[in-house]
Amino acid sequence: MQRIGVFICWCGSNIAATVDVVKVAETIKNEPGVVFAANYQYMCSENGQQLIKQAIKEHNLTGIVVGACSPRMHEATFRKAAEEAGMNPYMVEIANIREHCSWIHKDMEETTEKAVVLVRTAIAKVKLNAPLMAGESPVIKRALVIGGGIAGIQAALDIADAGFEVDIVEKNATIGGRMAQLDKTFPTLDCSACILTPKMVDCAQHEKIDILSYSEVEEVKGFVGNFNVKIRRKARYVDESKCTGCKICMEKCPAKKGANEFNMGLDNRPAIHIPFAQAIPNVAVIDPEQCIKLKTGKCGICQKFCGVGAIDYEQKDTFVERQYGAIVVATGFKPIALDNFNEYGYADNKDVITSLELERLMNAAGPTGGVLLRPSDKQHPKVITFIQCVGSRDSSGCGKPYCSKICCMYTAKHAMLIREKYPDTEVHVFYIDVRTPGKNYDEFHRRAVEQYGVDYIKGMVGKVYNENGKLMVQGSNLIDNEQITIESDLVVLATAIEPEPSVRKIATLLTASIDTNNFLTESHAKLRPVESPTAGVYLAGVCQGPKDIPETVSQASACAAKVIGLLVKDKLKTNPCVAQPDENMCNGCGQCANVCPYGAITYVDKEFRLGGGKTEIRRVATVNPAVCQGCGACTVTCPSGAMDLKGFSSKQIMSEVEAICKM
Amino acid sequence: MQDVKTEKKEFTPNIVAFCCNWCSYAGADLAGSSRLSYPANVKIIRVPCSCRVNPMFVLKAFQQGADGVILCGCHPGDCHYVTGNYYTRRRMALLYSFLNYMGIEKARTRLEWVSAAEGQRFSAVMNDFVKTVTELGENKRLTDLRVKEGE
Amino acid sequence: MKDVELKVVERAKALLASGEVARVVGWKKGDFCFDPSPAVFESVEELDGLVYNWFCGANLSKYLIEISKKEGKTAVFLKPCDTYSFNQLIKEHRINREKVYAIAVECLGKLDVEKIKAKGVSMIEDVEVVEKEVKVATAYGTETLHKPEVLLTKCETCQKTHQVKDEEIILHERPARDVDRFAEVAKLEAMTEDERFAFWKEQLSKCIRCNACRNVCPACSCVKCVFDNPASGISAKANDAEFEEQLFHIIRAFHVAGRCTDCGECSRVCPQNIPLHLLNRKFIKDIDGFYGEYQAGEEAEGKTPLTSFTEGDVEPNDAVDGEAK
Amino acid sequence: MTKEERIENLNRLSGTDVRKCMKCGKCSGRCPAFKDMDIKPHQFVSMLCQGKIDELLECKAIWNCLSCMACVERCPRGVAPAAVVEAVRDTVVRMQGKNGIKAEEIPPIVDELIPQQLLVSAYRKYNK
Amino acid sequence: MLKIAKERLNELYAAISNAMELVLPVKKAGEVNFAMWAEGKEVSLETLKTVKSPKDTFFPQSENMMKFKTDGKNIEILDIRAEKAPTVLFGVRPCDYKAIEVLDKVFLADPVDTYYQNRREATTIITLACAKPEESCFCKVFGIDAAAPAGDVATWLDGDNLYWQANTEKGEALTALVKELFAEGGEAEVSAQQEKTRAIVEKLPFATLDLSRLSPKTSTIYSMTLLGRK
Repeated sequence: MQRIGVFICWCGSNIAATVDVVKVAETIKNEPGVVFAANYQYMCSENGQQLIKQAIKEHNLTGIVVGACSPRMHEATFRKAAEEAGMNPYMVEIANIREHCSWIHKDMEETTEKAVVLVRTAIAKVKLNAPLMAGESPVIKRALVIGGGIAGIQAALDIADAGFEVDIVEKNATIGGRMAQLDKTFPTLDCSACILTPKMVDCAQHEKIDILSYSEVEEVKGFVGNFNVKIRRKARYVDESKCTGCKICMEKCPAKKGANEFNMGLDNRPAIHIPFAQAIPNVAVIDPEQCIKLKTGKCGICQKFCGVGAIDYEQKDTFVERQYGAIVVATGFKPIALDNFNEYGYADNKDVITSLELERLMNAAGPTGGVLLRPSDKQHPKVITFIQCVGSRDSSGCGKPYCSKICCMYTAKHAMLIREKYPDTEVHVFYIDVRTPGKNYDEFHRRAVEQYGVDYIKGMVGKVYNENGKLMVQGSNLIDNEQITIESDLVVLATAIEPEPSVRKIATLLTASIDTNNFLTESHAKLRPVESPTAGVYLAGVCQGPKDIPETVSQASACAAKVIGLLVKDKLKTNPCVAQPDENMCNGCGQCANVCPYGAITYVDKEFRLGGGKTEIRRVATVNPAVCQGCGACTVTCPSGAMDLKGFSSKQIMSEVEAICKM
Repeated sequence: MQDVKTEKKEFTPNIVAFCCNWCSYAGADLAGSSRLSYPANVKIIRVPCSCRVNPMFVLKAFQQGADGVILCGCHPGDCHYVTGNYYTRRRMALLYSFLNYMGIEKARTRLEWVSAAEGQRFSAVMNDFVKTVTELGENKRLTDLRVKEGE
Repeated sequence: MKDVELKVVERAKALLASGEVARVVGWKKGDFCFDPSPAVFESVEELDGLVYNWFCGANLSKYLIEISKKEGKTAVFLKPCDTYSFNQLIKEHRINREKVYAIAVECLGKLDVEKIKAKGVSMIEDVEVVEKEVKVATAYGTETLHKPEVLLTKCETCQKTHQVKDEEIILHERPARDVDRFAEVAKLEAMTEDERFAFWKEQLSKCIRCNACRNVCPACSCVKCVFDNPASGISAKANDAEFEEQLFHIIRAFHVAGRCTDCGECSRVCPQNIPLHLLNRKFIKDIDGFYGEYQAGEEAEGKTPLTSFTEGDVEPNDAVDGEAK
Repeated sequence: MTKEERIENLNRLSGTDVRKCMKCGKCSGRCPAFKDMDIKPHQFVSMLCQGKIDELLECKAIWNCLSCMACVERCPRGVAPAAVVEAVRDTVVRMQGKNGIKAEEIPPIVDELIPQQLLVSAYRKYNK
Repeated sequence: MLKIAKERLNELYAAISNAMELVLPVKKAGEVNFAMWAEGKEVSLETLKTVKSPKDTFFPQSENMMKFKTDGKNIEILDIRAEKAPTVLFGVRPCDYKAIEVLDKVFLADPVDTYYQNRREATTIITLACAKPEESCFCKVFGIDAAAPAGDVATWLDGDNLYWQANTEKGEALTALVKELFAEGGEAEVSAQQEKTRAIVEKLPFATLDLSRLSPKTSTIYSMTLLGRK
């Protein structure tokens, strides 16, 4: 006979405030099968769990039900407590009487009645629980980092330093990501390349790190500890092992008209090129849309001049398949397109630029060699106007509803650098709110205002129009309640940022959940910010939400810590709630394999003894418990119900339905 | 709104909600933690994925006296098990249309995609569904009357 | 029709005698001319009892599930509608294709003896059909009936062709016809919810759970049916409450959805004449409407509508009667 | 009509949720009639939000607004200042009991000073 | 022998169902089965055979055997057998009546099935003779006279009247209840119909069914238990 113990938690006042916990415990006491019922302020606390362990031993309970918060919160805690008291951890069921009951209903009588029903449902389920043993699956001691920006580099270095092999898959020809394009970084104003390139070199020289540049993730199979990833090595038309980075081919290449993405298209680059000086790997790449040889078959100059014969026009995309224990997603961000914001005249005026374009203009390796000149006539701009929140905090549908977090700081940085280098330049900043929280951030912004005299105007810009060569920036000055127009030579838009569009594809590959703004959803906003709900997948950098470099680096290291914690283990406990076919009832009809997303179901011919000594060979299904993730799609496709799911069997769910509906 | 305890206990529907563990159950938790209330007669059963819900469960719920059954899952494309909710969508599309063909009011059955971040939407959906089912009144067509009278 | 029968018996005897097949599955003569029943013939002598006449409505493919497991090959006569069920059972690995020799036999529609009797004709001795005329020879003289009025319900809307054949016996070409098999379903869909509920409540309340529909249905051939399995939670032997009547037919229709070839056997064998085919056709009409034309049993491999999907499938809340409302 | 009812009515008439405004001032930044207005577009929204409607009902600005919708078109939070102005104007007209404008009254008062758009919007709203 | 005009049958049904529950062949959605009579239901006595046999009233597919009340851990059982209301089973064909006799041999033999017995005692069976047997009828082989059925009351139906003959006390008791609806007479019409029916039965294909083709073992069982043995 079942001997069930029921523990009702007060959760301080979270439950006890609207649920009469004592009454619940009393009513449950005389439910058939219940031999022990108690209530306590904090079941998840040390002595709460002690109460459980004691009750299990004293009343030799066969199953326990805890009426408390969501199972997603403390199911593991109570299962561990039960296990320590010698009970199979899967004989524990949770009744969610907090999020689904006490927190959302007011009337005491109603919530108490519902709490009783929810606990009774959990009892109905636990009566049909069978003890389950978690299986084990090996952990492959190698990590994959998708994205070679500062987030990916930092995560890779930390993991490699712990002695584990790491592969970095970078979409572009070189690692470095968005940070490589920056000039200076806030709040310390140190040069971006100076702090980034040493880390890039460390990655290249680290024997545990393998950089797969100009490559993309094509396919991901398997699960935590056993990912099987297929990576597409895009054709570079240059042999990485031979190219020494001498750049002769860049000089000789006749097709010079390619837009240089690295400089945001402000200048040109030859078809064969190395993106920037400190590129890692320092190997050229040919742009197939622009190379005359690849398009028309004529030319081939670069091959002639290449001293080491590294150029190979026949190179094709190749595929590499590797196994990994954990995956870090660090796909980074890009500024949003400004097509919905023509009121700022970005499309029709060359001198209306985005902040990232300004970074390139001010960068020594940039198109103007570090001298700030207007893109239109290469003149030195006398009056520069910055416009904040272009596309951010916009819920009208044209832009992004969220605040991009980093624009206030980098605009203050730009303003300060311009005022310092060219003191005669007038700098105005139209802002809604200046958001510079955290250590030394507001002080940084105040220096721009107080020490460098940057003119901050509270109010948004209505429109920017061209009047005989001058850029007229018309906006409102809310403090003086005026509408003002500033004649400017250069207008810089602090554009909103969004995650790399390719992250959507990666999210589907990894079944990582993603929100409507394309940011990957973390497992828990406060308690597990760097993990994806999909086990074994970790999130670093802006792919998880807008953040600046210091936060990105700390998140990358946090991911590394989590990955190391995983790879250190030799074995991982696998989910025991997997599908299980009943061979005597299986028709062998093959429908279940059609719906299994993981290919966990195969068919074998098995001999069955019929009555009277006769036997029969029948085709039956078998499930590989290591591959099956327990989704249950097969159980519904199976008409005879031969396929059932351990831990969520049809009978259990039916009994829950019955308990819920019994008033 | 005046809460009259004395007048005849007017009809409150009994709603069974199947929520998938990864998205809609988390959405329900978020609705809870954000204190977004919805009527108490909605009771939630946790399933690993929306594709685990068998038409038998839906019919069992109606038999045992439920007046409305709602199935919540991840948005298509977000399913933790990659394709689970696509199959759910087809199965429930056919089942709900078939029940309607048998004369069972279509509004008694419902399927909603609720992600882990949509606590607001979860509460709104539940409030709306309870209102719809209350208007429909007690389920007299697909139920086992003996269970109702507590035989 | 007699010429076809002769050819059938002749081929059956030849195949059995030559040892090419170990047994023949066909129809055996009953007590009367209107009640042939499916039978297995294992010797040439027995084949004298083999008939193929206007009342051989039974679909033989389901019997092959067990028979094809036996030693040696089996010959079977398949009407056009039977071949779809045959293909569907091969797709589900229930029949071993190599062990079956399929003979596609001509079919110009089969007659329903209950409809003939309902017209007041009794003591039937023989039936002959010419074009649209049915001549019924009885103890009280010969009656002439109009063929479309006494056809089996499943033959009224049949536009099926042979999907699989190792050999064929077709002496008369069947005139192609254009019939909307969903007319009845559409009529029901047009009714109000209350009318539909009343219609089905009345029809299903007649159900005595004799399981004839389940036992005859090729798609409903589980080794152990969910209604016989106490662990399933919905097992029941009788409809002791109105709900069970609905539950049995809803679950059965759902289990065969996407796999039912609309062969009409369920309605043919129902002792209470419940129009069960209108349930399965509803699923077929919905699947065609939601996910595009699909005829189960046309191919012997590939996925069924319920084990495949597309990104843009219709949402259940607006999916009614084959469209998104 | 009490003040609360008036506020509630204005909110309903404007059909926009003034609490969504994040006070960025873009609407005023785009308003061509900004100079002639005693109460600026962004003030219509914030004052209705705080319930200070007495000044709104007496202000001159409701007659200068051209209904050109420049403010509505680019508001990042989907608020419609012009709709608030229109609601106030509508309330003022209703309070005066004037019953709008007939088609035949328009030709004599048309001249190039009065923007054509003003007449159209007046006709659309006040021809009962 | 009593008789009542066909048109007045409804009054007969109403009278009977005042005193007892009346179960008779009712046509519903195109099929005829035994069901409880109620005003407005389409009674169909002409249909030769109902889909399911009337023996269901004594041995239904499913029936409530007991009720129980639970409060907390203890359970209380309530016996519902005594609640069986007196019933009249009208329109039973001779072959169906034989089926009931076969069941009696099984359920009323020791140990007696009290549920079956409870129902059987509470029920008065009114049989209805056949006028137009069909080709598939084989009642003659089992010694059943289609024209003169047994049962508490035997009835015959022809074009315009229903003829009523009580055979047992139960039959007499029921007849007493509804006597005033009837008129005397009708023996002639009954015997005329009986001649015609017996003539048809002779000509039926299965009139002389040779049971020996069944395996010898089973045929003896048939002959021993069914053919006329009481």
